[in-house]
Amino acid sequence: MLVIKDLAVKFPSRFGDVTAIADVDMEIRPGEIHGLVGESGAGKSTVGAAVIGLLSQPGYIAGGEITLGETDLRALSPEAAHRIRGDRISMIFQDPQTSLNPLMTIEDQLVETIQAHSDATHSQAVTRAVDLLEEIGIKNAASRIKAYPHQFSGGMRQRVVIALAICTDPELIIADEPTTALDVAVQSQVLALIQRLARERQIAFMLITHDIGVIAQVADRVTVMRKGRVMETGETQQVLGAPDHPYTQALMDAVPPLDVKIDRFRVPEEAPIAGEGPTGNVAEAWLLEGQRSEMLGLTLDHLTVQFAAPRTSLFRTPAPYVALDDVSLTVRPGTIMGLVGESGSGKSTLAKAITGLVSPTSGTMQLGGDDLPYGKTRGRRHPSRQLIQMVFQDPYSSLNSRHTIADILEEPLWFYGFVSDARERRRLAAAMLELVGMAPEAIDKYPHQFSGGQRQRVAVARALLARPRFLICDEPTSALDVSIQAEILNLLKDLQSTFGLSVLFISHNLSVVRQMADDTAVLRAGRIEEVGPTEDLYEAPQADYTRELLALTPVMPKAWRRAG
Amino acid sequence: MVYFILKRLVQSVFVMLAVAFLAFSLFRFVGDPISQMTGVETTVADQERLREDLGLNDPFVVQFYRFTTDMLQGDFGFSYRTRQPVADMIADRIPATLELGVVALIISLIVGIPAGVYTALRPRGVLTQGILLTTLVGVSIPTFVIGIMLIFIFGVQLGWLPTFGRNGTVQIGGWESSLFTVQGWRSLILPAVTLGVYQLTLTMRLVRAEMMEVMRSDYIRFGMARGVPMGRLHYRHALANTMVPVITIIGLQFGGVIAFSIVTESVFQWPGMGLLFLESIRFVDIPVMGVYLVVIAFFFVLVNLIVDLLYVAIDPRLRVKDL
Amino acid sequence: MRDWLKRYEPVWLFVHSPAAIVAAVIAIAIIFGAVFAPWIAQVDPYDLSSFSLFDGLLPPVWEDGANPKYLLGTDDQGRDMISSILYGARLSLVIGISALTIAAVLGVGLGLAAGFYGGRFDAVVMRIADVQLALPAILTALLIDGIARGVLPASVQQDVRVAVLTLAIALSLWVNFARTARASTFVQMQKEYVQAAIMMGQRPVRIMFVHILPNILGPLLVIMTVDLASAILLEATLSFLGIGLPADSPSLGTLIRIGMQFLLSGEWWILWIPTLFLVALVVSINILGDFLRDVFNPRLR
Amino acid sequence: MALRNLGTTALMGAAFAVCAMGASAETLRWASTTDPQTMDPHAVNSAPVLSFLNNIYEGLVRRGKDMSIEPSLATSWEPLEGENGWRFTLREGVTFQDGSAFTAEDVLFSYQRASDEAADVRSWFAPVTDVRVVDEFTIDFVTNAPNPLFPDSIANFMILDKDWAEGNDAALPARDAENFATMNVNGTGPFTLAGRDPGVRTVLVPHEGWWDEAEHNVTEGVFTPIGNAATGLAALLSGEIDFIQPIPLQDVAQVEGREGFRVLEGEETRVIMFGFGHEHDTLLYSTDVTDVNPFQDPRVRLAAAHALDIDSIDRVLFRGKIEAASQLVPAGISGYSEANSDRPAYDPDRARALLAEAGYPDGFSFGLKCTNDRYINDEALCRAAASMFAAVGLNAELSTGPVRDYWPQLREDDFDMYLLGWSPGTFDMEHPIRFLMHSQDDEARLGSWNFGNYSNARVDELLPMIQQEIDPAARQAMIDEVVAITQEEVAYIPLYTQPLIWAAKDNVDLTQRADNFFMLRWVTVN
Repeated sequence: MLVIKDLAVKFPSRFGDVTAIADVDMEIRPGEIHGLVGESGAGKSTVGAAVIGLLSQPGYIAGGEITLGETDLRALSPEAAHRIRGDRISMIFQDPQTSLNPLMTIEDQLVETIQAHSDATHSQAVTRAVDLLEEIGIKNAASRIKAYPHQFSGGMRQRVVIALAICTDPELIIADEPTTALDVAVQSQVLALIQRLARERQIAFMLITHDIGVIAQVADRVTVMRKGRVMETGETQQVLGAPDHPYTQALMDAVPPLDVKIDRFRVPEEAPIAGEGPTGNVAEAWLLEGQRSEMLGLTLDHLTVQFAAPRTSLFRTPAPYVALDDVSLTVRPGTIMGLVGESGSGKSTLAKAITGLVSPTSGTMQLGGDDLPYGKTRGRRHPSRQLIQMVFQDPYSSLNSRHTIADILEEPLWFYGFVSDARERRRLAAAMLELVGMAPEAIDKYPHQFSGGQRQRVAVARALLARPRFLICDEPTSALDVSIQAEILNLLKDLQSTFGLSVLFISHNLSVVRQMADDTAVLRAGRIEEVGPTEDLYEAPQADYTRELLALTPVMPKAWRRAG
Repeated sequence: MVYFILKRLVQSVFVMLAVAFLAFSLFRFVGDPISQMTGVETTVADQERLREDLGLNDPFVVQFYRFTTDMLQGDFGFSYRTRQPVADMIADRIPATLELGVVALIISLIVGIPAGVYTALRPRGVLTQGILLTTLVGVSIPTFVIGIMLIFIFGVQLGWLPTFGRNGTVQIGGWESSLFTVQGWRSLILPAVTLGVYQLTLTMRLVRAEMMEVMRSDYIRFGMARGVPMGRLHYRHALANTMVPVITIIGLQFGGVIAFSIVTESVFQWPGMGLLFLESIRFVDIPVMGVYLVVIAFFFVLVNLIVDLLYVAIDPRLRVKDL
Repeated sequence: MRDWLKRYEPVWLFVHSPAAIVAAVIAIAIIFGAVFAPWIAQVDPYDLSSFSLFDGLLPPVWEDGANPKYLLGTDDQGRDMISSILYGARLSLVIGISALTIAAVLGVGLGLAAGFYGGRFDAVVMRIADVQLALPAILTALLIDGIARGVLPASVQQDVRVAVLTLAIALSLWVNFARTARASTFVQMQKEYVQAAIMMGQRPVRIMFVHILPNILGPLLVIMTVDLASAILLEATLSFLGIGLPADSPSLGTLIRIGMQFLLSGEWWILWIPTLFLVALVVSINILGDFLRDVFNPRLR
Repeated sequence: MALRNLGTTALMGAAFAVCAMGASAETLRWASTTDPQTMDPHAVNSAPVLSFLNNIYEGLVRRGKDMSIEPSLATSWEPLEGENGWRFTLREGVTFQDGSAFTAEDVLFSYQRASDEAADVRSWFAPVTDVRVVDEFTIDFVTNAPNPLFPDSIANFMILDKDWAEGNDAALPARDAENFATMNVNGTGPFTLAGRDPGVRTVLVPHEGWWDEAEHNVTEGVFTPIGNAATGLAALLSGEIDFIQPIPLQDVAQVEGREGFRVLEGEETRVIMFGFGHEHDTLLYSTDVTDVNPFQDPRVRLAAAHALDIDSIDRVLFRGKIEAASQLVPAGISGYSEANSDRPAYDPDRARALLAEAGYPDGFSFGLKCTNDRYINDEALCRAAASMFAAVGLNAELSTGPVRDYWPQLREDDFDMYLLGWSPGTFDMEHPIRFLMHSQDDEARLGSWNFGNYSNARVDELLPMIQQEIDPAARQAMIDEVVAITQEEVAYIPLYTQPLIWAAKDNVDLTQRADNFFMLRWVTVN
């Protein structure tokens, strides 16, 4: 039984002590899965780190009590605290890729943990480890235990991490975003495993995540945090279904529903409205003036992309890795085509093929009727380089951190020769900023001075300044918090409809695609499983794979959602 | 794996040919060998005849073609100075340089790695600042000054160690080694320390940087969360992962060891290839200089290959393909 | 003033680390002394008529038999040690910095291109780097020295010695820059802002130098300081091996070489004063280099 | 300052180390800066090689401790009647180190080997036209002209055993790849080779069957080259070696200051001088006088001579160890001209006056070329001289370089004034006249080192007469005339004779000879 009473954690910095979290209260009974949800920067990971005593330097616990059973964790000496770690409290991290030591076999890492907290001999530890792996669902564990971490898939590796966490049957496990890095199918299996362990072994779980769907599906009780403070806590159904704190309500509204299409997200009041303001419509006018009459669709038929696998022997040339296999797809002009698939399905390769970063091995591409050459043979001044623009996934790496916003936005203007006069370019760039909902004065700042959402707005502004006719959005919001995601999606919807852009919207999140796309295609291992109008696909999926995806996506039960 | 080695070998042949060509084509500017080979009273006519006999008047391309074809057949030519076959001269000197280089490298590893680990784990400690400063001073003093200082302190003042030369060597089937006798080790210590100081600082700073990097990785934090004993975490987990990048850099630094060995050998009169190379420069002994360079290039390429293989051996991700 | 200091983090970190301050003071003092040597130094050691042989081998002022005119004594030629050191440091710094700039331009250029184009071009650049690494610095210096002597007319040779030495040192340092630039460029190539630039159809040269280069300056800057120290040391080693600068225009390295001859003959100061001076210069540069690496390395913060 | 006493404390530690070394009975360990390149007596005509091989091989005649010629394998020699040349009667009962007997055949064979094109020493036999074996122990050398100095000039002509050489196909010195004679020896001398590791260690042991009685008690001689001067000195002071030649000038005081060690100081026969480009009609390196070569005017050359203050150079650079030189050989060498033994005094005013008189009141700039690794303190000397020249207006632009590039540059006339050191091979005044003063004449192999091509008809005329003059008084008169002419015309500026400084442990007695040859047979270790 974990009890936390008005816990406070502070981080000294050159501006004096920054309070990361304050007066946090929480109780987790054995066998209970307690969700801790909030947007990035809410301080949820800090709570977990404080409990297990792994606060990153130079943070320190400024106040409050943490008791596990009868032991007051704060009173423990560093050595005693270290002994408890792994024995009574364990932790699971987000990315299975980096949680395991690449140079040691699974067996070594399991055995060392078991032997750290019990006087089991090596052979006893090994047999115990094998049983554990079998228990969490790894087939022929006896042989697989000798393998190295890189020889397991993402899901498998997370299972091994869980085995490591439970091998000393702890009372409490702190899971920090355990399934965020996993695909939908694997995510549900891991969540099911966590539920089974909580029930059978009476382990208390602190499940830290930003995904409200996961909370809805698994958590018994939930605590909602914002900016280091607890907003609300209680039974999951009560907190999510009928939130009494406005922030929780706003959070729930921002979650794109899977089962029904809503035209616009209800966005919390303080979010800036797109398009208003005097200079905003200057940009709008400039874009409309540049818009040629017809809208451009995109047609791909029998597109195949293969990558040569690295040669390992002189004689046999290894079979090439097939990224896209005979893909045919049409984006009707002026519409949004959704492209859904799990990681490794080839979504990004398709985007790179269209934009010329990757050259297909066979098949043809047409943009609004004219032939679109492969990347290799497409000249640097080919019109498609201006007509097709792209918005990337990671806001932190899609803008050059050493250039000012002015440099970034003005680049397409002078490169495509739209505006030659420097002052004019600057005025237009500032106007575009306002069009995407940002203050024009931001033009002289650097990317690192903005939040993720703001940077994504700058990326959209940059794309628009090229006066594109076809926009590719590759997972534009998956790196953002739910509330910010809602704003960006609304922005994209408005811009698409105002300027009649044809859009290819790529995402692994089915709910988001349902809200955005007119038609949707489902991609799996480089092959199109199913394509069709979005509503038909979601309501009556033809392919089994689509059905399975829809079933596995964690989503809030319909009954909990407020009317309308 | 076999393909990887073959590819590297082909590349290394090119490197060695390039080194040979570069060195050979520039030797013409390094001075006139004939004036060194002949005495004071030798007449100009005799000197011209000797130049003709040695084929120095042939066009450059012919000389280079002859140099490479001879070398490929194992005929390394003879030294202008001592008339000895260059192959024997260099072969006699290889053990001295190799043993010196390897012992220096080992010293730098034995002292460098623990120091690197210590300074990484206690970044703010007083001892850490002390170690960092002294090694920094060590690498700021030119190698030859360090050499002479060691000679005077340990050789002349205290008289514990010999001041020059390589004695106490034992002949083991063509390889003259000084590793098997006390006297051999006594004459090896000072030059190895002088050569090692530079390497030691490099290794220590490298290990420190990599170790601090690894200590921030997720699998170390997960290890902490699992209550794995700190000692095991530092050495079994962190140090092993630190070694992977460090090994490649040390491989590259071996080139530096060879370069600095020239200075160290000339200060300690250590009969290695470096000293031979220096004497052949003074005497413009072109065949010896040419072969020395190719041999050094060969060692360098060999070390690179070994480092790459070590890399694969240590890192299972490269060695074991997915199941 | 306080908040400006706070806002710009590297400056704040500098003010709070004593080692960096001391190192910076020493480095600036030496560089100041070197740059203004003609005005500070009593005697111009390069002008043979400005000193005389009779003042040779005078000990520093705190030893007996010293001449107060020469605070730190004189060398075998009668040159005032302080002036020789200042002029020597000036020459060493000129050689060091110019060699470094050449190495940086050559190395970063090749490294960037190798990272950007990858594949065959990258393999060729790396093999060239191997060849350069296989040639010890002394040989590079010797060969360039030989070429200059063979190619250039006799009269020009003397004052071209400095250029020859600089080129030789630069050639043995560019590989570090190339390897680091290449590694950092590979990292940046995965970043989406580079892919966006490529998709726009921008010229590779602009992508490399306007987009990628500003983002890889951090690690290069650190190499710059560390290699400045090794450039100065290399000059000293080359002059020990008899290939460095002539004795009448001494650099720090030449002063140390001359000093070596007097190591045992009692005139200890001819060797140890320039050596201690060199150590102070090199150590302070290295400490600043470490400081810069910590400041510019985002992960360390 | 700890570092300071590093150099000056007494060596209790080192003395103790000597016993610890466990020196076996009378082993002498000695070192020098260069290792003899080869063991073949005829392959290379260079001082380090000939000096070392003089311990193993012997010539018909040899030089005593005072450099005088004394009988060796030849007991006596007289000029031939009726034709030019000399008859040598050989010593009987002499055996080579491999036991075979020494006869005239061996001398003839050695002559043919040494005068062959492959031998670098063939220039000694330029005057010889024929060699005839008269009987088993007499042999005649016929010369193209009367040659009073011939016996002196072949002191280093060493005799090989004919059968041994031909048996091991070493009939000629190695042309390219080494042959048997490069690494093995078979001489008649006091010592033979016990071990040879080129560039590392060479060991000599006494030759039992030596014809002369041994003055030495050395049972084993171990030679190791040490390139770095400071390391060599450390080796001596740490007791690892017993004797080293030479030690740096500035360390003399140190070694003398330590008990257990002593320094042998003498004058080497090498004279250091400045030479001019007599034949150059313009200055190469001058920035102000480019149409004419002022040094062609003897007054300018004399001015340069007066500008140099040898005493201060001696006091500061050489710590009082050098002797000023008036001509191209040091005093005491046969042919030294007592009559012209005073040199131009240090007189800067007279120098400025002479320059003004010659039309250069405020002097001019010129290029001074020197070596930096050939003679003792060569670079320091040139810097000192340049500053003295500058004092009188002669602005020297100094360029120093390693000796490996020096001779080719001088041969291409790439200088205005140059530094040169000359040690007379035959230890007679005729040698420098033949190589430095006679005008360049390639066929006759004369004036080959006269880089500035100084030429004076009278000097050229007198040389052959000096070479053939039997009567010493007449010969000396002619030499005095040549020296007077060259001094008056300032062909060269002789500066000083180079000091010869060896250092050894107290318990080693050895003899220092002016030609810097180290004879192991005069060493006693007690």
